[in-house]
Amino acid sequence: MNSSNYFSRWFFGFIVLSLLWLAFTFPFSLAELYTGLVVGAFISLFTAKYFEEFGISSFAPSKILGLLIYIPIILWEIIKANIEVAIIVLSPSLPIEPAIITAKTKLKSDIGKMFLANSITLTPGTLTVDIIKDTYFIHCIKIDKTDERYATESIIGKFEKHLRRFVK
Amino acid sequence: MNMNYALLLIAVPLAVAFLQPLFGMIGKKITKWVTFLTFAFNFAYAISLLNFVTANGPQIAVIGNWRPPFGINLYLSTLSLFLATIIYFVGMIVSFYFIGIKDKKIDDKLSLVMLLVVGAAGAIVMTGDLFNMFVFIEILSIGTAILIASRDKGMSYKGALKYMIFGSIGSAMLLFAIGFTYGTLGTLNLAEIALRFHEINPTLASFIVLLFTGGVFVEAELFPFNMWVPDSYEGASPHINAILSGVVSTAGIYAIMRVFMTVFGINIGDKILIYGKLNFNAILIAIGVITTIIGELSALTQKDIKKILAFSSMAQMGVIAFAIGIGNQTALTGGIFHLFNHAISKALLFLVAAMIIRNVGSSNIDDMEGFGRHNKFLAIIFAIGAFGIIGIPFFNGFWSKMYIIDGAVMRSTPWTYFALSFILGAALVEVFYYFRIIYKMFNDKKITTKNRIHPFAYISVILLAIVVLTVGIYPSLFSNILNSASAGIFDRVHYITTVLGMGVLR
Amino acid sequence: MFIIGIILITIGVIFSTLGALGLVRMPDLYNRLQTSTKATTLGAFSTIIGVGFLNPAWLIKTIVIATFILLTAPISSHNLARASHKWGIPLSDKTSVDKYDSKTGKEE
Amino acid sequence: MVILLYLVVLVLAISALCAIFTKDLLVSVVALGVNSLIVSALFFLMHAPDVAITEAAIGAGLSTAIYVFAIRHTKRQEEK
Amino acid sequence: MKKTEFLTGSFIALTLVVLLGVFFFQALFQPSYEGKVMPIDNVNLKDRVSLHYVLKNVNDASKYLATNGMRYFNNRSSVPSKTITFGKTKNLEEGSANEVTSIVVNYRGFDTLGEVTVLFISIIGLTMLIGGVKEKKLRMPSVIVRTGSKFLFPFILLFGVYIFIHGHLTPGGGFPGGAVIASGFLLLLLGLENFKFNTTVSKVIESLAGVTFVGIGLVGLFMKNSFLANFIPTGTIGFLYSAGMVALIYIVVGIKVGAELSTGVAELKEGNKND
Amino acid sequence: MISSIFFYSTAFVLFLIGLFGVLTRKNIIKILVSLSITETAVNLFLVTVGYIKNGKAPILTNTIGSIGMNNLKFVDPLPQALVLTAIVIGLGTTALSLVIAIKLYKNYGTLNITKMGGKR
Amino acid sequence: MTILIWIWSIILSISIILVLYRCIKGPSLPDRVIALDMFTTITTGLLVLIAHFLNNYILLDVSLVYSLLAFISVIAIARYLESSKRG
Repeated sequence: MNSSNYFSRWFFGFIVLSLLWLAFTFPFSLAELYTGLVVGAFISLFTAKYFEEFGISSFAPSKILGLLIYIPIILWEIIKANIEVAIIVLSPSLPIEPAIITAKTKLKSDIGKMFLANSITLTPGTLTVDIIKDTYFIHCIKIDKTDERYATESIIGKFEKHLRRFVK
Repeated sequence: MNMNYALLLIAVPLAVAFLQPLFGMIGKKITKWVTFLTFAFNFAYAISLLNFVTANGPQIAVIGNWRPPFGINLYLSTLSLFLATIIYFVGMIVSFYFIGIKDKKIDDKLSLVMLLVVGAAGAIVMTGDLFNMFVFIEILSIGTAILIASRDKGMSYKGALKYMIFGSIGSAMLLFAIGFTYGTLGTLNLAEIALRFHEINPTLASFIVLLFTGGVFVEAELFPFNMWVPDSYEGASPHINAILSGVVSTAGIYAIMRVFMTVFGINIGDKILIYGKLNFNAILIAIGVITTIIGELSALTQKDIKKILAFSSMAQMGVIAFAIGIGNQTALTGGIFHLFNHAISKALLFLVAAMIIRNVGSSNIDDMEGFGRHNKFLAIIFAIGAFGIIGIPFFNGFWSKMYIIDGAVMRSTPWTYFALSFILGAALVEVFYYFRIIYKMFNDKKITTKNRIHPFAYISVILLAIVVLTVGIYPSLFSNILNSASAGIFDRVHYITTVLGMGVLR
Repeated sequence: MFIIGIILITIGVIFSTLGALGLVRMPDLYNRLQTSTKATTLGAFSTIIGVGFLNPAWLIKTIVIATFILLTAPISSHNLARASHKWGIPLSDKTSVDKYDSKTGKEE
Repeated sequence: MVILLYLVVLVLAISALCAIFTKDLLVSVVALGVNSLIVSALFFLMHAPDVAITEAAIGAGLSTAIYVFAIRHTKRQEEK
Repeated sequence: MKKTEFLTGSFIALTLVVLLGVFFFQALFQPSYEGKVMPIDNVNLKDRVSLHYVLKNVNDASKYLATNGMRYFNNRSSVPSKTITFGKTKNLEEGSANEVTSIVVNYRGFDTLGEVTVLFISIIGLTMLIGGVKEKKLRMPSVIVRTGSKFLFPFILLFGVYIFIHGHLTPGGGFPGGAVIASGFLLLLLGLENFKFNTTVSKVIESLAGVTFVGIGLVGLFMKNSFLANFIPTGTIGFLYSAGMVALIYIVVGIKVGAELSTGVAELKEGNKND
Repeated sequence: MISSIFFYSTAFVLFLIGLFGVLTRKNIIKILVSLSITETAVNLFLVTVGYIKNGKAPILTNTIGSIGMNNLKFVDPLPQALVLTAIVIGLGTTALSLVIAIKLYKNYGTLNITKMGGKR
Repeated sequence: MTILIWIWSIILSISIILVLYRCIKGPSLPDRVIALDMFTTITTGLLVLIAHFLNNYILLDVSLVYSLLAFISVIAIARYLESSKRG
């Protein structure tokens, strides 16, 4: 699990928390910067053990780029799926065919699984009920085939390949 | 003498209480000693302040350098410091007794809570700000609930829960009263409220008084809000009961006296009309009489010594409320004196009862039959305490009750005589049931005892008994303090000018 | 900026209401979770970002708020779905397959 | 805005009544959570952000959790 | 039999409640005599003592009161005051931009000390009484909840610290900040199956923070001759490093409240078999 | 904005609902919930005491700029300070009462206050 | 702008009414919890909107609290539910 040493994780936390502090106290001033650095270093000291999988290597440009690409993709998926669900809700006959199906992922790390599950949950129409090892149990509001391979491709596939750019 | 240093009376218990968990890690015994020493310091300091104040007149202490009515201030008059001295004295004795009893695991926390309860009671009698009083009343009531529950029996939790529920409703009503007061007058300082309370519309004013009643009657064990008394006293350990009746109800009665008489100005001179018909003095007298009658009659039917003492304590509160309701200076002097006597004698009675219960192994008075033969000393001390409460001549309760009767006769309306007859009748009932306990104790019967009693317990009880006897023989010991205390209650002008500065009334 | 903001807020408000409508109309708990919480999440998200567009100085903070919503909302709704399934809330009659049910026994 | 305000107060009253009259204690706690949340929003509307922030963190967050833990140690249904 | 008893009980309670409600509304809306009533919609800050808290001229007001006496109460607004500008006005008697904070911590700081004590005593009581209650284990959390709580915990902690450090500039302060920190620990308690909250450390932190609060007060007493008096320069209003001891006290309060509430929540969840 | 009569009425109604619950409910936790509602109502009342129509939140910011005797824009901050205290006190009370309720349940096996007879 | 405010508040009112309906009727406890969750999400958006109308930047802190903390109570109840028997 511990892919990076303590210092590296501490440094990651330090940078991220300091940046977040600057976002909290938006109109920039030097006093805020100093305070943010101190507070970030201090909190990161205690919480570094919770930054599994992260470290200095997380700041590699390819990973950040991956994250930046991923955000618009997930937003677009959310909007698309929301419109689909809106149509279902508004139609008087309520055309739903719910089912709980399984799908398999290739992601290894917990944090990757969490991001994937959250992405699935955020797109309406699909909802992660549980994860056992690498099997996702997904509740779908409208599904044609309950086949596992189909589900893996259609639901997980579209997020997974982008996610793998920045998490394992 | 710089009066701002009087804050140490409140700050030191708080600081020590915050440190108490650290002491608890070193050893449980240390926490008990620290508690005792803190009370001893407070007691000594309060006495020195009391001397100063009696000589030089009331003083104020300001907090944060903000002068009243803008900041919070302490009002150090003879009355407040006298009551604070009583409170710290009772706390000191009980914590000394507490050192003696066997160690339990929770003792470090218990001594912490005791420290905070007594400290908060001391703060209530000194503060000069309405909301600050509320905050400290909350500390007092939460701490008291913890103390009640600490015996870890079903009964004690029931008592604590009842107390919590009544306390919460009371504090909600108190907050409403604070809201109304602030909304109309725009201030929370007691002196400024006293100065301008007559400006409030009478309907609203009487409503504020009613709501305030709900808040403080819980602590003072007075009629509509005293349903918690029997359960809580029965559930709690007896030495905790000494704090309950000696400290908590003292603080509650002080709040009634100060806020009702000085601040709201409800006395014979200018009465507040409640919806145009009733006057509040009469209500207070009625409440006092009802509380006394209920207390004494229920005590008569009980077998459990803790419950008997609890109902008796409720009845004494009724007597004091009656004295406040009478409203002239003689009666009020008697009331304050009786508060003192009650605190000391009840603490004595509860501590002795604790020792007896520990010795006999039961709190039923039937099981105590023959205890006096076995341990004459304790039984005599119990008798001294009981005589003090009843008011046998040449014991302390006698003098205070004489003052109250004197005041009631001076008022001389048929309504007062009528009420007084009830109080006297109730006192007779009291004589009856106390003598029943004493008679049973000196009955001839073999008794087996279980536990040894620590010498510390004897020392604390003897100290209290000495105070009871001394005050009984020299009742004039405190007379100048008592007179200036009761005069301070009536002298609203002096109160206002002391707090707000001399030039205010120009 | 102003127009974008107003459009975003309108979208957000409408999606919130659609989510609420879904909450009322859907036959069983899981479908309600599906439509309601997530639609509302998008609603809140775009409302917040829309406000950020109306006052550009607020944009960074609104993005922070919206990000936190996106991070927290799915966790709670996932946990709720799992809990209800373990607790035994039935699925609606329309459900065709329930592969989770057989597995849960093995896990314990 | 005014409509919203009336509605908020309606929700407040209904959730309070629901908290008192339901048999299931957890439902009662949920209703209390809704109540806290809405009151917090009302504080916000009354220009009291400090109070709103405290009520949101304490009333709606911690309080609910404390109640849930307490119910977990006791019994969920109110007995007759 | 039972039912009628219940109905009568409810009826009596209802009557009582309705009566109290009538009193409320009569006291508020239908005053029958002359005199001040609760202001409805016409609240004027100039009638209230908080005028001086807002304008930060309490010292001037006390001087005015001492010289003019009763005239002050008739017209509070005659006290001299100056206009306070954000980011410009310097060295006021009290320097925090958030008026609520300035009242809570500075003008009425003693109340806050009492409030901290209330929380302290109730948590002490909680830890004392919870002894003998066994923990009821929660089921294994799913991967999502476990990872999610680990991931969010640092951010929640940072946000809590932000709230109490910025107590004098933005809404919030020590109490909500502490509650947010406690919520972070609550999340860990719920989300991680083997998370043990270290109550000993939190007790030490809590004690030291409490003593520091009283200690700040005592420093005021010895340096400025009054308990809880401000002994640090107040700076320019609206800046981070301003408001004197307000920020200091709020940091102490935040840490203390956070430690306390986390202890309380942890004890309530886990019970305490030993004591 | 809206008149403060509205808020006063809400607070009172909420208080009365809570009080009714305290008086009639038998279950301890239900009573505590009712007490929480009462506390909320009191807080609402206190905030309303300081509410001013068209006021502003009592925090000096860039957008408000400056404040003086002639442009008092704030609502009354003091009641809000009181409410902060009251909320925290309410939390402490609630936590302690709940622990007492748990212990009562352990001792008597029920949460109904009318069934808690006898000494244990 | 005023018209827009009216439209928005009417639409939001409808959604609040719908959620309230589910909160009252909700056959089982989780339904009500969903309603609680939804109330928090809607309120977060609403608070940001109100902060805009009051034109006060620092009020955003309150909705930040909502967005970070409100889900904890839902998780507490859900964790309770999944480790206890129904009934």
